[in-house]
Amino acid sequence: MITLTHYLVLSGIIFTIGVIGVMVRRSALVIFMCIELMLNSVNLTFIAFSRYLNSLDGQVFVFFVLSVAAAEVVVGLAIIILIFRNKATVNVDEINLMKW
Amino acid sequence: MNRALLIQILKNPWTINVIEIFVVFGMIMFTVAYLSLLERKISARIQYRIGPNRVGPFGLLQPFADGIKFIFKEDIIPNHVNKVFYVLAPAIAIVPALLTFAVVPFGSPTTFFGILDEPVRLQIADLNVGILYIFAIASLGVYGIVLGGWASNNKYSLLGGLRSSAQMISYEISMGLAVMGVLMMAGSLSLADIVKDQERCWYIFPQFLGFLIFVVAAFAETNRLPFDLPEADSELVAGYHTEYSSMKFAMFFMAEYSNMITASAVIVTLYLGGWQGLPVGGWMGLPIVDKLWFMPLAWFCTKVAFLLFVFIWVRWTLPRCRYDQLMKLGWKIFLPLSLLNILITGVLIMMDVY
Amino acid sequence: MLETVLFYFFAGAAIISALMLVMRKNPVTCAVSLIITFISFAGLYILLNAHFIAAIQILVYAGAIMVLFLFVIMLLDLKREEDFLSRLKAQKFFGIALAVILLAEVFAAISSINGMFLTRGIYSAENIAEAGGNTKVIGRLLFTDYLLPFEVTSILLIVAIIGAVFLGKKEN
Amino acid sequence: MFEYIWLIPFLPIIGTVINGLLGKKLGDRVVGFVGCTVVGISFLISASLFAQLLSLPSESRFFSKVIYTWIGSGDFKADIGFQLDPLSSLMILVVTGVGFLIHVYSVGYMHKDPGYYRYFAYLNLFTFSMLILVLANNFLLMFVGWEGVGLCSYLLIGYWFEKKSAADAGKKAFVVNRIGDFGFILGIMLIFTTFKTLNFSEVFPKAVDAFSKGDPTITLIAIFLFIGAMGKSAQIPLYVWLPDAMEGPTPVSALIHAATMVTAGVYMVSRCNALYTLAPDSMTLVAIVGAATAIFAASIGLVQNDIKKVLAYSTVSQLGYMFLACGVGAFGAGIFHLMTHAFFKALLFMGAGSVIHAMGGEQDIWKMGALRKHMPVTFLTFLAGTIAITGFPGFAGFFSKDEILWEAFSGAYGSPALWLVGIIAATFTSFYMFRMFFLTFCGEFRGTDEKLHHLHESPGVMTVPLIILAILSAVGGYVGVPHILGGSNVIGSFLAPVFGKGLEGKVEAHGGGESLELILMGVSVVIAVVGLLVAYYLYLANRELPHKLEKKFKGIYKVLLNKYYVDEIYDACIVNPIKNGSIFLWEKFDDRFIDGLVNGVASFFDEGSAVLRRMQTGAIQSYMLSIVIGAVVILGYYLLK
Repeated sequence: MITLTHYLVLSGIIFTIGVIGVMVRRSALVIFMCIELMLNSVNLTFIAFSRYLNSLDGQVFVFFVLSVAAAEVVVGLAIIILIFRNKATVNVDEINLMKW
Repeated sequence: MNRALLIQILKNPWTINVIEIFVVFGMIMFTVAYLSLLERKISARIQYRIGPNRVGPFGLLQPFADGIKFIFKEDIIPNHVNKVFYVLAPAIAIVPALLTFAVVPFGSPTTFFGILDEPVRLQIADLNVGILYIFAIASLGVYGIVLGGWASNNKYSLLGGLRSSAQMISYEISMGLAVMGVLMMAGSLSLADIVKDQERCWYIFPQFLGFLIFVVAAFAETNRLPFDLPEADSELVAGYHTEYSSMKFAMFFMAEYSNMITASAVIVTLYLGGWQGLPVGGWMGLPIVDKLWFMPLAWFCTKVAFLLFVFIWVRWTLPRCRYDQLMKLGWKIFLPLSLLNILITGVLIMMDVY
Repeated sequence: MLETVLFYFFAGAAIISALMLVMRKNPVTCAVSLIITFISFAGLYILLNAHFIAAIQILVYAGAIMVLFLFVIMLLDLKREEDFLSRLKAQKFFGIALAVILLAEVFAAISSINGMFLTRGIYSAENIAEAGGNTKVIGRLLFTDYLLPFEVTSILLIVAIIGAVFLGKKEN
Repeated sequence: MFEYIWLIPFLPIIGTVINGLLGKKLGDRVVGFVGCTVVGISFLISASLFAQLLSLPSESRFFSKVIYTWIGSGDFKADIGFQLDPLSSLMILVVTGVGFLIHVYSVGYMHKDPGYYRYFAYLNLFTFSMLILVLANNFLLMFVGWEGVGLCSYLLIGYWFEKKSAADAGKKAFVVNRIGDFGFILGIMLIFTTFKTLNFSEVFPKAVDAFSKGDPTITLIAIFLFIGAMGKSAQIPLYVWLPDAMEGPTPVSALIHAATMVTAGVYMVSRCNALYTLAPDSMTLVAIVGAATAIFAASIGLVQNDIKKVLAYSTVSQLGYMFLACGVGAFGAGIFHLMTHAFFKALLFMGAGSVIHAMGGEQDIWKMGALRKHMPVTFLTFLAGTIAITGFPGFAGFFSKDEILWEAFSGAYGSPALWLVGIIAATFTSFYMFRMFFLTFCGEFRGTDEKLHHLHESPGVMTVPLIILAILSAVGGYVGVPHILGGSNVIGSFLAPVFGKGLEGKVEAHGGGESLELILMGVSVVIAVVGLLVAYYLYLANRELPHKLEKKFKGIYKVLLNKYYVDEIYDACIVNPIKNGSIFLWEKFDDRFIDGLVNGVASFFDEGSAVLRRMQTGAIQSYMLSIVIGAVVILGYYLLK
C-alpha cells in the first residue's frame, strides 16, 4: 500500500537533489533545470496531498505553478542567451558582475 | 487446454486489449510499408512516369525488397557522434508516432456478430483526457529528430534539429488552439465522445477554419512538404538524418510515415466523423449494412486512406516554403486565426447555433 | 499490488534520472535526464488520479519547456562542463552537507505530520467521477473559485512573452 | 434636464485635455475651435437650465445633485455635488456667457502666438475651475474651484513667462492669493468643527437655528471667510496683485476682472449671506473695507497713464462697491452689480486690448489719441462701456450702482457716511474713465508716424464680441430697474429666495421714502456729469491745465502716481524681513545643521556598507548556500519548538 508518506519522502529526495544541483553546478542552464526539478518535487507534494485530502486545490495550484514555470523559463532562457551573446559563456562563476 | 477455458481467456477484456494492440501495430507497420510504395507510385503518376514495377506484380513486393535491403546494409556509426543518443534517436522518433494511435477509436463498439457477450470498443484505450494525451505524446516526437540531429555532430544535422524544434513548438500552439473549437462543441476530451457527437454533423462543417489550421499544422508537425525544412535536401543535405544509414535510417523513415498515418487518423477522428458514415443517409439506409460490424471500420480506413493520398499529393505538387515564411505563417497568421476560431465558436455556442 | 510496483518503478526512475541530471557533465544528457524525470512524474500523477495534470505535465514540461532547453543548448552549442566547481571546493562540500541536513529535517517533518490529517475535502475519487471526471472538475474550479488567479496567469504569460521577445531581439 | 448639470463644468475640462495634450498637433484653427466650442456648449446648457429654473415657481427653484462621494472618513464627508439655485444659475450664465465671448475674442487677439494651444488649455481650465466654484454644493468643493482659479490666474498672468515682470506678477498673484486662502481654509475648518458638515444646505439652516445674532463663533467664521474673499477679490490690503496682473494677455485680464476670479469673493460672501446676517460686526467690516477700497483705488486711478492700469484700479474700485453692497446687507444689489460689471468691464478690457493691438503693444494713453477715426467700432463700443461704468442713466451701471448707493444710504446696515464715500468714488470713476477715454480716442494723435500708419480696426472675431458686450452693457441693467422708476427689479426678486434672511431686515429699514431715493439718484447722475465735464475741461478744452495742476499738487500727485507706495511699504515691512530671515535659516541652519545631520547619516551607512558589501561575491552558488542555510535554520527552529 502506497501512502502519502511515500510520496512526501520521494518528493523530499528529489527536492534535495535539485538543491544540490543548484549549489554545485556551474552551467546556468543546468542550474535552471535543477530549479525546474525542485518545482516539480513541490508539485508532486501538492498532488499527493490533493489525493489524500480529497481536495482539488492542490491540482489547481500545480496548474499555476506550471504556468509560472513556463513564463520563468521563457524569460530565463532569453536572459541566458543574452548573457552568452555578451560573454560567450553561461558558467555562473564567470558571470559574477553583480559583486561588490 | 480445454475449450471453455480458452473461450474464457479470449473473452477477458485484457486479452482483447492485447489482441487489439497487436492488430493495430501490425496494421500500421503494414500500411507504412505500402505507403512508401504508394508514394512512389503516385509521384510517378504525377510526374508522368510508371514507378516501381519490377518486384512482383505492379511492384507489389517492392516494400519487402526495400526492407531486406535496409536490414542487410552495413550499419555505420561514425566516430565523431555521441553514440548513446545517436542510437537512441531513431527509436525515440518512432515510439510517439505509434503511441498516439492508442486513443484513436477506429470503429463503433461491437460484439463481432455476437461472439462476445458484451460489446467491445474498437479503441485501445478510451482516456478521458484523450486529446491532451495526443498532444502530449506528439510533442515528444520532436526529441527523436532534435537528438538525432545533435548527436550526429554535423552542422547540417544540427541545423535540421534546431529547425524542427522551433517548427514543432510554433505549430503545436495553433494546432492545440484550433482543436479547442472541437472540444467546445463536443464538451469532452475523450475521442470516443467526440466521434459520437459527430453523429449530428461532421465537425469539418462548423469548424472549417479550425480544420484548415489543423491540417496545415499537421503537415508542419509531420515535417511533410511544403514544411519539410528539417530535412530540406537542397539546403541541409538530408537534415537531421544525414549521418544515418541502414536500419536506423529506415526507422526515421518509418517514423515519418507512421506520423502521417496517426495525423490522418486524428484528423479523421476530430473533423471527419471518425468511423461514422456519410453525414447523409446513415448507413446508406440499409438495415443489413447497419448490422455489419466492419462497416465503421471500413469507413474509417477509407477516410484515412484518402487523407494519406492528400499528404502525398500535396508533397509532389507544392514547392517548399522558406523558413522565415514558415515561422511567419505559424505565429502571425495561424495563431490569430485559431484564436478567432475559438471566439467564433464560443459566440455561436452562446447563441445556441451549435 | 500493481500500484506499488508502478510507484517504485516511477520513483526509482525519477530519482536515478534526477541524479543523472546533477552528476552528468554533458548538458544534453542532463536535459534528457530531466525529461525522463518529468515523464516519471507524469506516471506518478496518473497513479494519484491526476490525469489532467499528468497530461499537461508532459505537454508543457516535457513537450515545450524541455524542447526550449534543448534548443538553447544546441543554439549556444554548449560543450561539456569542465570539472564542476574547481574554484569553490569548500562550497561543494558544505553545499552537499547542508542539503543532506535539510533532507533529514524534511524527513523529520514528514514523520511528525504523518497521521495528523486535516479536514477532508469533498473531492473524493467517487465524487470526481460522478461530477464528470478530473479534467471537468478542475476546469470548473479554475473558472469559478480560481478565476482571478487564472486571469492573472494570462497576464503573466503575456508579460513573459513580451519580455522574452524584447530580450531575445538583436540590437539593430 | 437638471441631471445634466455636470456637463457644464465637464465640457471645459474636456477642452483643456484636448488642447493641452493634443493642441500642438491639432493646429491653431482646431485649438481655437475646440476651446470656444466647449465653452459655447456649456453656455447653451447653462442657458437652458436657467430657463428651466425660471419656469419653476420661485420657492422650488433649487436643485442639488451629488455626483460622487469624494472623501468619506468617519464623520467627515465631502461630495462632488452641484447645486443650482438662482444665485449659481446667474453666475454660470455670466461665467460661461462672458467667458465664451472672451474665448472668441482671444482667437483673434492671440493669433500667431507660439503658445496658442497652451493659452486655450489654461483658459478652459480657468472656466472649469470657476464653474466648479460657483456650482459646488459644499465648502470643500468650492475651495477646489477657489484654488483652481488661483492656479489658473498664476498660469495665465505669467503666460509670457520669458518676461521677468510677467513671471513675477504671476508669482505675486499666487502668493497674495494664498494669504487670503489661508483665511478661507481656517473659515472652512471652523465651519466643520462648529456644524460637523460642509454642505451649504445643512450649514446655513443650522446656523440660523442654533446661533443668535452676534455670536462670536459665527463672527469669526465670517471674518475668516472674508479674508479669503479679500485675497481673491482684491480688497484692501490684499489688492496689490491685481494691478500687476496686467502683465498677462489682455483677454486674460478681461476674464479675471469680469467673469471669473475676482467675482469669486463677492459670490462667496453672498452665498454665505446667512452667516453674515448673523454677524453684524463682520458686515460692518465688509462694508468699511469695501468702501475704503472703492475710494482708495479710484484715487489711484485718477493719475495712472497705462490704459490697462486705469482699468485695473477701476476694477478694484468697483469690487469695493460690490462688497459695500454686501456689507450693507444688499447682497442682491452686489450680485446685480457683479453681473453688469462683468459686461462693461469685459467690454472695456477687450476694447483696450483692441486699442493695444492696433497700437502695436503701446499701452501709454499719452501716446495715443484720435483713434476714433481709425477704429470706429472700438470707439463706439468703448464709449458704451465708459458710459455704463460711470453710471449714466439708462445704461447698465446706472441701475446697479445706484441701487448700491441707495442701499448704502438707507439699508439695514448702511449709513450716510458710506454713501458719501461711495459717491466720491463714483465722481473719481467718472473722471478717470473719461480722462482715459478722451486721451485715447479724441484730440490729436501723439504717437510716432510709424504707429499712425499701423493703425487699423481689429478683425471681426474681435469686434463682434465687443459689439455684443456693448449691447449688453447698454441694456443689461433693465433686469434690475428699481420700483421707483416704474420697474419691478426682476433680478432682485429672482435672487430673493437665496437672500431671504438678508432682505427681511432691509425692508424694515427703508424709511427714507421715495423722494429721498429720487434725490440720491439725481445726485449720482450729477456727479457722473461733473466727472465728465472736468475730464473734458482738463484734457480736451484746456490742455495746459493738467500739467500746471501736476506741479501745484506735486506731493499728492506723486503719492497717487506711486499708488500710495503700498508695494514699497509691503516690501519693507513684510517681504524683506521674511527674505532675510529665510536667508539666515538657509545659510546657517539648513546648510550647516540639517545637511550635516543628513550627510552624517549617509556617510555612516556608506562606510558601514563598505564593510558589509564584501558579502556580495557575485557567485550564485554562495547565495544559494545562504538560502539553504536559512531554510535549514528555519525548519530546524520549527522542528525543535
